[in-house]
Amino acid sequence: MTRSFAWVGSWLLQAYYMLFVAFLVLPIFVMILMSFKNSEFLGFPIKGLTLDWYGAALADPAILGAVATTAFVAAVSTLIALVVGTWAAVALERLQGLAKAVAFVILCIPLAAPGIISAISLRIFAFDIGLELGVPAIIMAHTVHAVPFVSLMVLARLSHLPKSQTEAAKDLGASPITAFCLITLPFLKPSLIGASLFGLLLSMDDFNRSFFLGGFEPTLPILVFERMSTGISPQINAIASIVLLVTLSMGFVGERTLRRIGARK
Amino acid sequence: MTRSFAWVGSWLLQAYYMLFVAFLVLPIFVMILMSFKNSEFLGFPIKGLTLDWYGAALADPAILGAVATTAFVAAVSTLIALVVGTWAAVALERLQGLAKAVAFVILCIPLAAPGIISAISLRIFAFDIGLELGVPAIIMAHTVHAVPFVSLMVLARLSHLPKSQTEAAKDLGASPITAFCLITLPFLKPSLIGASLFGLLLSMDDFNRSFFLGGFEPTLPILVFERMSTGISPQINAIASIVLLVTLSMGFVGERTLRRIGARK
Amino acid sequence: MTDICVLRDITARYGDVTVIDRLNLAIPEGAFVTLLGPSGCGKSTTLRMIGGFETPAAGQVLLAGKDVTHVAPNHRDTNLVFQDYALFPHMTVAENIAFGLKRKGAPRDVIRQRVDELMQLVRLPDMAQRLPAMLSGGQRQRVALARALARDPALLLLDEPLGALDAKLREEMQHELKSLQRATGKAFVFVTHDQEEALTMSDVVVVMNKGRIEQQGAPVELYRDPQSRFVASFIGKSNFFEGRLQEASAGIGRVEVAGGTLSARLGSAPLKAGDAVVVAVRPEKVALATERPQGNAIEARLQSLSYKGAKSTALFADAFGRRIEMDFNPEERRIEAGDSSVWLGWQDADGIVLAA
Amino acid sequence: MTDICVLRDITARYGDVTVIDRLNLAIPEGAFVTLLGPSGCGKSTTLRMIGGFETPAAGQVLLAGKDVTHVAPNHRDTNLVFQDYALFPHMTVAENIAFGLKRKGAPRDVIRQRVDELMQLVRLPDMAQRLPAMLSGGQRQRVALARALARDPALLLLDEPLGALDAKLREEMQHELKSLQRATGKAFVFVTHDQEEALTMSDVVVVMNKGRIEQQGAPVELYRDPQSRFVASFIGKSNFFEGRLQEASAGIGRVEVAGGTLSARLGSAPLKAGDAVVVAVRPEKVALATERPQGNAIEARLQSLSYKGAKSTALFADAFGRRIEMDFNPEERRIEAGDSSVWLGWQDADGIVLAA
Repeated sequence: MTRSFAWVGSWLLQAYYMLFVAFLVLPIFVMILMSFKNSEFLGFPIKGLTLDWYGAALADPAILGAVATTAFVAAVSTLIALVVGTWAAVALERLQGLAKAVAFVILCIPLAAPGIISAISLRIFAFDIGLELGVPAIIMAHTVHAVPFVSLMVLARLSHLPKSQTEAAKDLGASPITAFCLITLPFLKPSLIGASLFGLLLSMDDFNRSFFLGGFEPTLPILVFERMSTGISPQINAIASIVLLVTLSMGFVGERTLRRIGARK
Repeated sequence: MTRSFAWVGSWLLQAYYMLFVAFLVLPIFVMILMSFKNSEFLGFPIKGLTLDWYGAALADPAILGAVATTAFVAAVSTLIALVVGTWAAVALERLQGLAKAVAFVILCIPLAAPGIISAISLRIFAFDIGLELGVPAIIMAHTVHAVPFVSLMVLARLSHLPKSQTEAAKDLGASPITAFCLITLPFLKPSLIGASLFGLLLSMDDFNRSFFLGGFEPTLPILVFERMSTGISPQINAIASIVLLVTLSMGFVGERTLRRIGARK
Repeated sequence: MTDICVLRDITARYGDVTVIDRLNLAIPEGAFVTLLGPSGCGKSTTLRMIGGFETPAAGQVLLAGKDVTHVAPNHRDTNLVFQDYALFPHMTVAENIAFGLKRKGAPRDVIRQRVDELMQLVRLPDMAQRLPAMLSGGQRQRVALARALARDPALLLLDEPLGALDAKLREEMQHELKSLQRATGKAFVFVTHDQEEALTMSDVVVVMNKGRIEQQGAPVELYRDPQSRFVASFIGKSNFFEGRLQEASAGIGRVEVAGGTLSARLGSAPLKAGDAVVVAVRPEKVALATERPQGNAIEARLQSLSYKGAKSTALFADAFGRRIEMDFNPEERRIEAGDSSVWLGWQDADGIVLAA
Repeated sequence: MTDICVLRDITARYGDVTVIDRLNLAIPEGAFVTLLGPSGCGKSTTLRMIGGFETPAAGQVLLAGKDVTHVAPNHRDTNLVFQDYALFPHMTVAENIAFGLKRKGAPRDVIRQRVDELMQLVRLPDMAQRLPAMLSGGQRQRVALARALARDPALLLLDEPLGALDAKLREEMQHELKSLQRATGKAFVFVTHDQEEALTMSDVVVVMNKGRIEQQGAPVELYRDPQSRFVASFIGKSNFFEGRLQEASAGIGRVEVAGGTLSARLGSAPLKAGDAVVVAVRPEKVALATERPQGNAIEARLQSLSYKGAKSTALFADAFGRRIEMDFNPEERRIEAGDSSVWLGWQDADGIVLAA
């Protein structure tokens, strides 16, 4: 008796849970649905489906230009952040005591700053160092934003590298630099892949920094935002759905890759 | 000989590192500095300092109203997300195999969605369910956004709760519910504190969702954004500096609290 | 002596895997019973079924004569000392011990008195207000014991509670556990994979393997008369000689092995001429001679010698690739490394014939 | 025999804590030397100073006659088998073993041949293309050995390499390590906290405590003639009787203890009448009698008995609160639990007088 009650309870709990989880993704699902609806009105009922909004979006030169800008900014800023962030992490790991704690806190401050505050400060900074608004300024901003993430991800893994690994390499005749390249870097690979993906996503999805540091070449989020000033349209839904798909795929592929690497270890 | 070379190398590395880390926080430092400058021009040289911009900011009823709205939205959405997110995590932990994996992926999708995409989908959703733009819609959006974070943080800690803990409680006569309240909840305390803080920060710093779901009562980031349309002013810097200070303090206090709890275990 | 707990035809499965296969076991009142076996043999699962943490797929669990097969742990009159102790980290020692009493709704001063009493019993006074994190391994162990005894259970279950302690502390706790069991007069069911621990502490040792009971009995019985090859190798060490039973008479079997014939006591399992068997001989029963001895004799060469202080072990190999271990007292005999072959022998009564 | 490695007046500090205090040690060529001691005694630090991973605050490390005190590990002719093996997880077994040879710039076919040879030596053929994660604990251990031997070091260092293995595998690897050492003819310096392991494998055991060497010698010497209370209790077990030396003559000391006088051999340290001393007696040397025996005699009562198969241990307590352990063969003697007091005795030569 007690058991069947428990069973019903557990079943109900799971059903509720499914409903609730559905609620979390429902908005996204509705948005994707509306991008296929053959009407400008973004509500129910749906009377017919069409791919026209996607066709229109992909034929729009402004959108294609924004995609190119977004990809360029993301690739360059991630690459710089990867090198600088890894180097900073390795340097931080070598520090001791108070110096380490201070360096760590300083590294965390840009992380904790709200997006819009960070954007304002970067804009003032760009102005003060004479960097004009536009793609280079956006890259600067995205890099500065991504470095702490890269560093923290590298640091997290670096702290799991047994000291004996690099010691063994040196014991077997490797110089410190050889040991770093042959042992430490391969060990960091999952972090580096994860950090790259995260950096790309961070840059592609960024609104605040791209908005306040951008010139006349908008990134995709900025373009979407500008188009929204005339109201949400199915075409925006189509762009948004594509961006979402790309983002999720990157996340998914990244997760799979990391899991595969993890399984080999 | 080799040793003193290594020492110089290590010293240089540390000096470079300090410079670089300084560069990360330099923009923030410049922004704060400019908020004390007695001139509208946000560049160097600085000829005099003043607190006037802070005085003006704190006397502005629009700013005070925005602070109240921000705080209210953050508190309510975090509270709901905390309850719902914990419950979802506990329910997910009880699932097995494929059901667990699917539920987990669904939980992660809203996390991975870019802010502006999420905002668009929530706006369409609010429209479709007949929820008017304004504070309740923002709360809905912030809650939906925060729940996955809460759930993941609770799940991460829940997976470290040895099964023997709740088994021991039951062995000693506790019903499953008593065991949850007396053993599981106290164990989750650090996660719950962390998730609360994170939820508050997430809500306070959010721009996209607040912008697209907001009505006539702006949150602080929206207000700052609107004021920016007339250009950056020292007054905005003052607001931004205050927000930054509050954010960092919350992060710092939270970190300290968690560390103190951790040390007791 | 009546049995406080009886398992009848218990079967347990995880998915498709049968981990316990129709097991029958009786725990006598007041006895220290040890379930001994390698990891995965089902000993912990058996314990957890007595405690109510697993439900058998078939069979019955009787506790003090009542069927408790489907009764939840919080309604069962047993308590378990967990392998990781499972002390509640946010509660003090006193709160941990009081936890079970509070669930019963005992009055405050009764609880306080019982907690004091238990802390005396496990020799942990003055620790009441400490958190578990501030205790040593041995102290945590004692708190876990006191907490499990607090509700005065009919049966105390212990799931490898000494595994996390170092060798010295472990030996000390073995003595303490044994005297605690005598002092309380309660039946203890103790799970371990350590045969020395099992021999040292138990009234009855139940040797398990692959979900079944291989043999049960007093420690001396198990060591002297193992009834299977598994028991002979798991409890203590044995040298094994594989062969075929030639004849069995008057309790002695003659076994044809590679290179000759060996005689040994017959085990209790029925064997007939022609059966594949092994002769098991303890290393400390093997004797060394330079001439071929009367009776059992194996010609072998010394492979290695290891000195262990109170005893030494010599490892020999014979022409058929068998490795034979011999333990001896280094004070009484010296063995020199050398290339010449020697003879190893033993009394008929010191070997035992078991099914292969 | 010359010494391949010599430590001269080595001192090591971590911050303000002196972990090694003016230590002198010589490792003879071709010897199996074990550094034995409790955790924190400085044995690993000593090993790491030989390998170049720590630099002594004072003193010299000589390797094959040359001062290498400040030479980095990659320029030192020693190799270390790490406690966690430190196999490179992203490299195959063959790549791991070849790592040290590649750093030397050896040609490809020389490397391949040497790797094959080493994999034969440690009995791991057919594993060349596996990743370390696919190996068992014992196999990883073997790869670590092969990798450390690949560069043919003057001295092989082993930092508790058997700690992670289970008891059975551990014993097997002890035999293998010993025969590998004989086969290569290299000096091995082995670090362990397990006294049985040290006795079993070593030519020379160096017992360390609190950063200093307590005693060094062959295993038999250390067990039979411990020269300090620490060694007598750390290697094997001993019963201790505290007292004051009355007189010393002809190598035998008479010691006044609570309740009487005991006689025992004198240790090598100089002692004079009136010094505070202990008499140490091994449990297997204690004999039981119902009447007071001649010579050394202690009246005691049985506390507990534990059966261990090949031997049994009886724990006695006397009127002065001393606990006396006695090991005996359960086949030869039975001890029954009882309330009457008994006499424990031993030969003068079986006890040793040590500074308290």
